[in-house]
Amino acid sequence: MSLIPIPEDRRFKIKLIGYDPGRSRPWLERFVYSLYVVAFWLFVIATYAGVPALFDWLGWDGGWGYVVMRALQVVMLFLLSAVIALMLILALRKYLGKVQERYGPMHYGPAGGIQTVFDALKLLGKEDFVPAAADWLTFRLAPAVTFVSSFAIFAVVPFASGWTLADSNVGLIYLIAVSTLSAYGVLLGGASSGNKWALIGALRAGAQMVSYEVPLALVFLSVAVWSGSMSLGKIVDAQLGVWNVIPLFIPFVLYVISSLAELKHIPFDFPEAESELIAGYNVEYSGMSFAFFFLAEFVELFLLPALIVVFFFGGWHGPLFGLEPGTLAAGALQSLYFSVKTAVWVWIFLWIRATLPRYRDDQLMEFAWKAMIPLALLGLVLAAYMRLIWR
Amino acid sequence: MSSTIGLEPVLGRSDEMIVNMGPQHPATHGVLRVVIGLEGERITRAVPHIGYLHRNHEKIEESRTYFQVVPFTDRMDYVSGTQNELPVVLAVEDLAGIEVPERAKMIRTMFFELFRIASHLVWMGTAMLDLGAITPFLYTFWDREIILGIVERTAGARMLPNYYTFGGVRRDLHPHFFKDVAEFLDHLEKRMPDYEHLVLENPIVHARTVGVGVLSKERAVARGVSGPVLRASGVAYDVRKAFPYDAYPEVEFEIPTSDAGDTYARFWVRFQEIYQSVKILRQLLEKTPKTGPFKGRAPARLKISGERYRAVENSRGELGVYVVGDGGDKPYRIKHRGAAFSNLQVIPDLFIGAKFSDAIAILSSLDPVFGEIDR
Amino acid sequence: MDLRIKRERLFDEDVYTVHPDDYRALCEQLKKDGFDYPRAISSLDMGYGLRVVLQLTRMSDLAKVEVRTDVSYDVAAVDSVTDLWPGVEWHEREAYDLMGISFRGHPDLRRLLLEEEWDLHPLQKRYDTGGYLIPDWRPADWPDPAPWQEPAPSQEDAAPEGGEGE
Amino acid sequence: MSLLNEVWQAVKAIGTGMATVHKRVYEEAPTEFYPYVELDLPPVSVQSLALVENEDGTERCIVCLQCERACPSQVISIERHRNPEGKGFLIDRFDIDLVNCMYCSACVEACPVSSIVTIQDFELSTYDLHTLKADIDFLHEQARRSKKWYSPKLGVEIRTEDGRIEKAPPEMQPGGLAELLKPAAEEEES
Repeated sequence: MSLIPIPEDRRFKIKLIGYDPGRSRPWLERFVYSLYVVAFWLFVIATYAGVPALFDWLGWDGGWGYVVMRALQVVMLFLLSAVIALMLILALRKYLGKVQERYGPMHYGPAGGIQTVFDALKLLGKEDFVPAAADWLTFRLAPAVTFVSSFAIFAVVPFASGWTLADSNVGLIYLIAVSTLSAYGVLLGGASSGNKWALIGALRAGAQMVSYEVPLALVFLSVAVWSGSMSLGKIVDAQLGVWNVIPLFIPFVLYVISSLAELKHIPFDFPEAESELIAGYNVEYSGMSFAFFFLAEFVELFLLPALIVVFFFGGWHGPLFGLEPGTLAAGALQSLYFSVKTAVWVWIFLWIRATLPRYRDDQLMEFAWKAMIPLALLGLVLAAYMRLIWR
Repeated sequence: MSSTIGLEPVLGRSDEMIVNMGPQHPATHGVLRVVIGLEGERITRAVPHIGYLHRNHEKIEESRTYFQVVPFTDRMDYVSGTQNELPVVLAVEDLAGIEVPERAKMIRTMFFELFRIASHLVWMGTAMLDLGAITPFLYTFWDREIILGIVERTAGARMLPNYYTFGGVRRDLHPHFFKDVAEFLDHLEKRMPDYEHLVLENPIVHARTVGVGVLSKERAVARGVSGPVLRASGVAYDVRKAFPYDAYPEVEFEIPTSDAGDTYARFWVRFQEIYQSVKILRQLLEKTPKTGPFKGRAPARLKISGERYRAVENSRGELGVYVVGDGGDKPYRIKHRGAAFSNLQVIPDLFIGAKFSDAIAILSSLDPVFGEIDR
Repeated sequence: MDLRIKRERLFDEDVYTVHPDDYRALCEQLKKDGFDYPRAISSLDMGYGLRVVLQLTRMSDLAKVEVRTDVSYDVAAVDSVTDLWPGVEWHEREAYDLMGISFRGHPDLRRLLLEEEWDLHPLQKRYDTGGYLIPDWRPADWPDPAPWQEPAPSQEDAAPEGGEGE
Repeated sequence: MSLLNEVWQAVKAIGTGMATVHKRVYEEAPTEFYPYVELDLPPVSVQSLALVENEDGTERCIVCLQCERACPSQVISIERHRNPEGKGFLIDRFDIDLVNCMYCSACVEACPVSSIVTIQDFELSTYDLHTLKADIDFLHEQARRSKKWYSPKLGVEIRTEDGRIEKAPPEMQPGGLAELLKPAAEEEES
């Protein structure tokens, strides 16, 4: 008889969870993704309104109670960042799929909705491997440095009026200090891997950081000069009439470009550059260490567009329909405005990622030093001048 | 084997880092290994190594009959399918004196140009992938898929069809072939502006490729490069015009050349070649008779003596073959002259002094296919 | 200059069969005649010896020329022409690798496709497809007359004139 | 001014590129859901090999060894013995190593009786390559399961519902152009 036992019906039929051939049920896709958005929104409301209200109700609003409340908010934000990462990874894959005339994840969950959860589980189950040539401690610490510094930006981001962990009056300086640290994580991770490609990636990360940090700081400065404050809440408050994007157009453009560089996003993804350096700084990482680099990247992909919205697009401002600012309903509405504006910017970033090829690292440096810094200085002078005239 | 053959560390140069690019590297289009000396991002030395896909086709083909040689040649430049079969077929036809009907010549030429478009589409996608843009890769592969579908309907296989034979082609065209090709050409002409927007007009592509990896005219000729790489350096050498074969004397087309010789010029020339192929295909669609002989009279057992070098212009340049027959039904010796094989020799010329990122762009503009280089 | 050479016309190519000692001189002559484009170096096992086949094109008028030279198995070496046409570098290395012909003066004569440790040249007819020595294989006798012609003493200018165009 | 123009051109080109990319979001993806949707392969598509039997179940193959001689990869091995009653040969063994086969269909072209054919069935994935050394039962099984097959001598043949073997209509044939054009030419004449 035949050597292979051939089943009657060879066309194997796999029944997967919620398999959907894509074209037939687009509403399902939209429903699943809106669930993510609702989850995100509820998380925001629970973190900034729910937790304080809970502690208020319990009467623990002073002394240690305050510390515990803040700690609980941080834990909530960590969960929120996980939700954001799951959402954005799925959004990236689905959007790239749509743009590239394919479907993206389809099989796990309705319309591929929980594919990223499975991916995260897979990464959890993988061996976390440290190469023999690597410096153990630095290699282990680098993903944590990257993630923590990305995550720390959350502290000053206002989701609605008063909905922020710390509306510090040196918020901008804090931002510069913290966001620069994430490049250090990349640098240390690449340099400690004991791999030449990772080392080149780390060198590129360092060179890139030197080139975009200066215009970034100058942009922050012009925003501070124009708004008259370094507190992010006050910067948003100052945009009640007209959004900063109109008076501060030059700094806005420069900020978008620097954000792309800070994100290591496609026109400027030199440290990673998979077609040149294979995977750059994270070539030796696996398992959860790799997942933390990934998580940091996607948390930043949310936070940097969020900062664009805070600085230039009026933050959480929007029509309140007579609601009293400061109430729960107004806060929820404001955070919704903020989220929608951020989502638009995330989409633009993904769109850029889908379109553009990679720049060259020395060209970015040249661009930064020869074009962006003079322009940023110009923007700063203009901002100061306009401030003198109009305010 | 030492890991740095041909590139030993120089004493007293502690600032040079020696990197193995390949054989497993996303930008080497297969199994090229280039040992690179890096000074920061600048390449100081580069030594290419090939042979990781070597199968010694030439020895195997000595023990096969002429008819059995043809499917083996398919496996050389696997991106451009039937183009590899043609030099062997032409050389053997010359030696055996086999007449080819006009219609068969036209069918061959149509397949040849279809595969040129397919190969250039693959190049476009992979080159943009090397430059960091993911999306054009998917677009070009979808369009190439249409070509492969057309080929499959007639020839039975998609990439390696084994379609040409001595005296013509193996099968007659599928009834819908003319309609399919005409539809595809319309579709491609609609798509080409998209590709121009994404590749040629993109300012980042400009920044990455203009003035990068300049190959001078004299150097290009002396290095024996051919195809788009040679024409981008300003030499209007095209085997289709220089030593015409098949139906090329009957169609009108131009040889696009550029004097710049840089990576961008090589990109540009390939784009223009797609337009020229479309032009050729449109002419052939009109000229080719709908019915008629597709195969000439060829003996069932070919016995050949003599030697013959025949070359065709495939997607990468001059693909030649040197066939020696000793009067038996098996070739005494077959030597393949791979186009990408010769083109790849310019790696040290172009790499040294360039940035590492430039090296990736230059390599993608050379468009190597390792099945043909290593054979 | 007297070259031991035989000239033929085969299809659309000029074919020069030359003594290995005169190979380099002929190539220099051809280079002077304007043959600037190296197409390929092929190698052949003739049964009595090894043959190098160099194919050249002149870009100006597309004249094609083929230079052949036969060497014996014992002294399988000719002069390298890499300095005249850098494009034959890999072709010469390939001929050395697969056929075992050494090229004197080649800048970097290493194996191209096979590993350095490989100790046979697989395209030689003494090896079968599996790479084993064929036991009863013996080299044939050197052909008589030799593939090239001795220069006639009366002829003053036996040097090739390159393509037909000049 | 030229600098401004250059910047404007660059911005315009990037904008055009992004618009080009985004245009595709609204186009339907040509993806085929392969395991769930049966692929529509052309009848001449070479995916695997099969040995066709006659309608009455007798062997079509005459064991002439032409395919074995034609095979470039030398993956066909046949053993035969002379038919004790009547003419011709009978098959002892007919093996094709489908792993090393390169699907050039040279054997199909060599076959004088169109017994060895190409079929469109390609789902032979296995964890053990040795199982792909197809013997004669396997090859017959492949032919029985497939509804259409191709060989140059007889063209595309189809198996009807009741098990009969018929020649496929001209639009399924690789060279069916002449037959397709025939009625049109007749109409023009009349």
